[in-house]
Amino acid sequence: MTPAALELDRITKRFGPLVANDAVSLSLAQGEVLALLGENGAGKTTLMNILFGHYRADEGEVRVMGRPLPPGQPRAAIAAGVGMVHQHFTLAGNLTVLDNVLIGSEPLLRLRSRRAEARTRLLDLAARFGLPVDPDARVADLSVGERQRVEILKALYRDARILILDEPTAVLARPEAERLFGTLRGMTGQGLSIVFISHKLHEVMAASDRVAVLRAGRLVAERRTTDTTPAELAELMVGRRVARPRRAARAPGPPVLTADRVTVVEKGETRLDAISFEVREGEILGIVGVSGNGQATLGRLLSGLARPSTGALALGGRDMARLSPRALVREGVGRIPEDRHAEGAIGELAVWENAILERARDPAFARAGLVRRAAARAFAADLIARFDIRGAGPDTRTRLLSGGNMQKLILGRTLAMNPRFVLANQPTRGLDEGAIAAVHARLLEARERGAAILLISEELEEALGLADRLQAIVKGRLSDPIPAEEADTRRLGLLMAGVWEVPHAA
Amino acid sequence: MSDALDLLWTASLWAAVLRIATPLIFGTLGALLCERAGVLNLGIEGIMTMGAMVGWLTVHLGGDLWTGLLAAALAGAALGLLHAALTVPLGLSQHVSGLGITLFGSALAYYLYRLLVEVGDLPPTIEPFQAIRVPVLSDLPFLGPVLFSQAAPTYLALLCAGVLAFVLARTPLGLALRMTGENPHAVEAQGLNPVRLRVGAVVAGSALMGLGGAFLTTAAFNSFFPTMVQGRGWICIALVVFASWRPGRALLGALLFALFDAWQLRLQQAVPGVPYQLFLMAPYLLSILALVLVARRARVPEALMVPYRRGER
Amino acid sequence: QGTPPLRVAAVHASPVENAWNSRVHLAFQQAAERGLIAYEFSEGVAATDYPRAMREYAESGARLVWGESFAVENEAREVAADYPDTAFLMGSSGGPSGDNFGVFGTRNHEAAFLAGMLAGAMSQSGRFGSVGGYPIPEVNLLINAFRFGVQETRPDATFSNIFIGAWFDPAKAKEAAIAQIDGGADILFGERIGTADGAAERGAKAIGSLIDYTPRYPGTVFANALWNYGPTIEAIVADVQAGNPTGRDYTEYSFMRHGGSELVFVPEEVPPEAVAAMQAREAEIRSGAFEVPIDADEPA
Amino acid sequence: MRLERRTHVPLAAAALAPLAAVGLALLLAAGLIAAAGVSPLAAYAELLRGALGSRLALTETLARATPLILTGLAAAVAFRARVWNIGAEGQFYGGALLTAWAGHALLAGGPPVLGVPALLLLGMAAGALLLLGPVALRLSLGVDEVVTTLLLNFAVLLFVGLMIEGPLRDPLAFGWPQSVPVASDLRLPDLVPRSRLHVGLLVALAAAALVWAVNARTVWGAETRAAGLNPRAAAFAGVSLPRTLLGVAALSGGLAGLGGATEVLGVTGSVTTNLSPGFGTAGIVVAMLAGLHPAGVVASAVFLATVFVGADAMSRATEVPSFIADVIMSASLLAMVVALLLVTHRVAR
Ligand SMILES: Nc1ncnc2c1ncn2[C@@H]1O[C@H](COP(=O)(O)OP(=O)(O)OP(=O)(O)O)[C@@H](O)[C@H]1O
Ligand SMILES: Nc1ncnc2c1ncn2[C@@H]1O[C@H](COP(=O)(O)OP(=O)(O)OP(=O)(O)O)[C@@H](O)[C@H]1O
Ligand SMILES: [Mg+2]
Ligand SMILES: [Mg+2]
Repeated sequence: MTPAALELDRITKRFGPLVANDAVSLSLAQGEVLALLGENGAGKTTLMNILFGHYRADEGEVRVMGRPLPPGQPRAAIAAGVGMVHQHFTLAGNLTVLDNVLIGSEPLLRLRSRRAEARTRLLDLAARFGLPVDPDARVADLSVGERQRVEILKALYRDARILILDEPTAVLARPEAERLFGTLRGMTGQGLSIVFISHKLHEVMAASDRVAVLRAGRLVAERRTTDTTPAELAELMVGRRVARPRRAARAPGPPVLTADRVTVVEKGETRLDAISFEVREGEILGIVGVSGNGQATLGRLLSGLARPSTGALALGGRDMARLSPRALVREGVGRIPEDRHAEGAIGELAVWENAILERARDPAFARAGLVRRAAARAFAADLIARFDIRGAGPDTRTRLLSGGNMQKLILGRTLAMNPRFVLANQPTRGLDEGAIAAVHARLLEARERGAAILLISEELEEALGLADRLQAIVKGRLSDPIPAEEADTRRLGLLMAGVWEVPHAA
Repeated sequence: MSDALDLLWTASLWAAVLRIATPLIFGTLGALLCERAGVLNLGIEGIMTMGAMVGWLTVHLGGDLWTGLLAAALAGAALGLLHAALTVPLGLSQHVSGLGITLFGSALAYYLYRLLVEVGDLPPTIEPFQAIRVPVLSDLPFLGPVLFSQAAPTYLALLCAGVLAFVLARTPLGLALRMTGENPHAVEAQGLNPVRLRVGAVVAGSALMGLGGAFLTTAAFNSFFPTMVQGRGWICIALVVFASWRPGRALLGALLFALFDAWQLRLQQAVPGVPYQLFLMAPYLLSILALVLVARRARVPEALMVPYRRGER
Repeated sequence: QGTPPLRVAAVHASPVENAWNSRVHLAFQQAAERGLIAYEFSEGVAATDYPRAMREYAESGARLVWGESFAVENEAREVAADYPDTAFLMGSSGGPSGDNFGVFGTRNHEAAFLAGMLAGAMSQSGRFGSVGGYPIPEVNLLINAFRFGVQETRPDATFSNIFIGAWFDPAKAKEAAIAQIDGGADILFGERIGTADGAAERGAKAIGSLIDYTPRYPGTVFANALWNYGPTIEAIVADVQAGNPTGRDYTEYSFMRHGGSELVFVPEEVPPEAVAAMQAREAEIRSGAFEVPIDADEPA
Repeated sequence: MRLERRTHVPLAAAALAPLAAVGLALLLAAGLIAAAGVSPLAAYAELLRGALGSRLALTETLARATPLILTGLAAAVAFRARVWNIGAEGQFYGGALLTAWAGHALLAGGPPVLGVPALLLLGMAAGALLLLGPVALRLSLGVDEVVTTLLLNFAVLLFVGLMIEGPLRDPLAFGWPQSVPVASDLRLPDLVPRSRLHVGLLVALAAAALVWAVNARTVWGAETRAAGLNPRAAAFAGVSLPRTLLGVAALSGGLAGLGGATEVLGVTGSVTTNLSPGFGTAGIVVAMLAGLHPAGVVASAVFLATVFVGADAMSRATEVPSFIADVIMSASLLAMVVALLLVTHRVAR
């Protein structure tokens, strides 16, 4: 028998009192695809960071092709054929694709970079694995999907035999994700072994050979993919049965928010092109699409950070186009931003400070320009209790919250004010099943209460599960709405590809 | 006023521009190298002072001029190592460390100078670098005096600009340094050590700053005086931004600043009666103006001033 | 022999390399060597620290505190008033105050004037330059005296002046000198060190101020308007020892007739007729028949 | 090797670390002092005496700390919002100049109860304006304020020279360029009679208390912190970046200007171009040493003033070149930042 491509032997890693990995042993056969599952904070990234040499394990050993890997040295891991695509991309936005791929691949003291050769080789690899890129593009100008390709190419360029992908699809839309897995499949055909981390069970089911489940740092189960079901995996992960809540039928009320032929031009580019939609009371309107088609601008528009160049935007019949974020919040608009770290919360601030950030000047939390700290703390404590925000008190630094709990905090502060309109932009990105279920439940509650909700999602499952009606966004334009009952993944996939004038797949 | 403009066409002016620019070129390249790797080095003023003192002292004590420059570079590198040690592995505030190094470097330089050198009526002198006279070329009209009659360190400065531009743009090391200033995590993920790269860049950059200081005492003048660096280091910090962190433009910026300076010295004669402060102010105000004009195109290294701590979130 | 040396403490605002301070520093050191005084000093004292330094010396028992109160006149006078038993001698542009606050001015302008006379006779171009630090009275009156001297022998002279805005930037002073030479000047009055370097590089001539620069720049500096601080020191030490009030103006000890200033020049480099005329003037100055005008306005 | 944040800070370490830092700096300087042929022990006895050993020493130390507190606060306020104000020196001079002018020409003869506060406010206004420009340039055009404020220091100082040699020159002064004097009844009274310690110290302490209150208690203070820590998230939450940052600029520049105003009103009575021995730059050091906390600013300003005044006196009392004062101060500073880091972090494998 050939040695396993990769063996993790009783890896233990502690951060202070926290045991992030507890004697985890795993192996990966050559050409195998292993999915690593677990709740947020289960220790998946930590384990992979140890494997790649970012961290040093407190105990245990990593072996690649039977040879022990010196700990704490990414260079050694790379030399042994390990490549890693990080959860948070490690790219330099100001540099070109070629620069990002080339770094570290040549002897540092070589007198001149062999850029021409490198470019040829990169284009070769790109063609061979179906990962097209422009070597001279600045990374900051690339879409998320393209950046991911660059990350994978970086690993392949270094001759990776074992590829680790930490939540590679967290930021990809379904078709992109499917293409990625197609590519990965092709790679295993060429002898690569792959470990990927995902919270999306359908992906795990579709793409992996085997599944390993981490819970609170421990390896709790290993299954052949063919021998398990999504439901079992969800239960293994969380330790209890979880299911996403279902949308109950509800008759919508009058329109709350309407956009009529709104165009947004930013930096000379038309980001939104005469889009029209309306969101009604007690209704969720889903906007689906591949990332980079104008979702971000739509999010900014409805958050008060972008202005329409032409067209009308009305909230409860009144013009809302010129309202500032604060004014919107006062008018009962709740906003859940796309990126919780970049926009949703400020990591260095306490939970209570983030809880009132949007409403800092609201009389409930401020008097005569002074912060009403007691009131704010009480509010935060209330959110923590009501929205089941774990591992935090009002004075905890927000940075210390896990992604799911941070999202619950944002959701909580948004929904606590009983908004009449809610913008939910990728509300479950990167969250585990349990957290997703909780977020969905909250959104549906708000809908039940009569809030009008605009859901922007790249997650078809989510959009189909939550939305009453759906529109696709493609190149800044919106398709006509279709009722959820008439939608399925295939139809949505076509819509997202820009094929709008198809007859109903009845 | 046409007098004022006529001055711009004199070889005298342009020759002065290169001389005045030389310490600025060294300093700016040094600061640029540090910043490209992500470290702001406000220690420059003290490092240049130390370089000026050590360079001069080495020659005074019997070393030759090039040994003096080497010693100045080493002194700069030593202070750079201190700055790097504080700001890179320890991740301390680059502002505090830098300003602390400026204080420390200057004070130590003055102190050591007092201990080691007997000052009589006038501070002792050394035989400084002389302008090089290239047979035919130095006699060319205009170009001769401007380009072919400078002291050797001026050519070294120009060479450094070219080398640094080349290294940054064309070599694997340059790429690694730039990447370290953009995203040190990306560097680490590719198996390189961003801490070492940053330390190396700061040490090398500080060595260049030391050379800039030494130019003042071994070429522009032949004695050392306390406070003689006169804020040139701060100008270099400004020039780096003006140059959008590019060596080519740093060279240009230093020359431009020197042009303002050389020009105002001549304007003070050509246009008497205007308060001299207005002339002295011109280089600073014009630099701000120039900055406003280039600001939109400037691209700050993303990880500049962001400490890199391994395995921290 | 009988009297113990007088304890003198000097507070130099600049490092003692500054030409002006160095003259004082040197004179004190020489007085100390002769056993007249015991000398201690602080240098590079910032304006805000200056009064404290004066107080510390006064409290530590110095009999004479020397300094330069230019930028801290009011405060320096307050300090002196608080220590009536200590004598204070301050370089100042103002007058004395009280019994113990004496002042002195820098008056090597007579020598600068005489140097100007020589320069006027020597220049080919008729254009004269000067390099100064800042336009303060002590600097202005020197440059102006130089110009008056030039005009004696060269009525059609034209002048230029550059202030470099620093006391210590010899590289810049040198550039300022070069700029003026390239602009047509062939003799420069160097208030700042660095001027003669520029002249030397361009083959022009320069005049030194305060210090004898000729040994350092042979062939370039042909004359120096020297300032000798010894006479001033002797005068005040005598007053202190004798118990006389020291709140008076010691400026006169900087004048030529007291040996406080003199012109030294290189005879071989100067036309003999010019020397004769200059020496005639010098005699008049020493005798009091001629007074070199004191003009402290900023030279154009 | 890496640094880990301590979960709890041992009290002993927190107390001992600063002492250890100063000890280290003194050890280094001891070598230099010995090289000058002076006994370090005797020298350090003089240092202590010079900084704290007499009425003169104490009042001088506090007087020197006064402007440092204000420029330190200026830096702390700005840096907290990530406004890199390196121009406190220029703002200090701006405040000083306007105060001197107004105290001579505008408000002289009026009632001091109104005049003095008005002068302090004018000083603040001048400092504020000098920082508002660079911050406005950053907001509108993206011009880096490190550089503009840095360059403005030089320009402002030259401008001060221009004014005090020209229109604002005191015709009655002794010839050295010096601004017109502030009317004597508008000067800040002494806090301790026959010393240079003036009421400006109370102004500085009040400013520190106020900055603390603003930072910790007001909505605006919270918003500036948010804007500094994460401008995108702050903007999303509705914090207006222009408004907060311009406010920060006004406050920061104002505090530096106030430093200049109090120095003029309390100490010198007029402006010269050597009014400040780098108070602005030292303020940055003070602020960072204090971890940007207003109370810390007061402590670190007093600390730096103590070290400096003591070392300065020591150099006079012994025959050590006076540059030793700056050597000791800067070495203490560098050692201190390391010590403070080791209080909050520990070195892990
Ligand atoms: N550098 C660190 N210092 C301290 N604690 C850490 C560090 N890195 C991770 N942790 C903690 O270790 C635990 C595991 O984190 P890890 O990032 O491995 O989780 P994960 O399974 O990847 O979660 P997610 O699905 O959210 O990515 C978490 O509780 C996290 O807070
Ligand atoms: N082989 C080389 N030898 C010397 N200098 C070189 C070489 N190759 C490139 N350079 C210089 O390096 C510089 C590239 O680096 P830098 O970032 O300073 O400028 P740049 O990218 O050309 O700027 P711009 O975008 O304004 O053109 C070029 O200006 C060029 O002058
Ligand atoms: Mg993870
Ligand atoms: Mg380029």
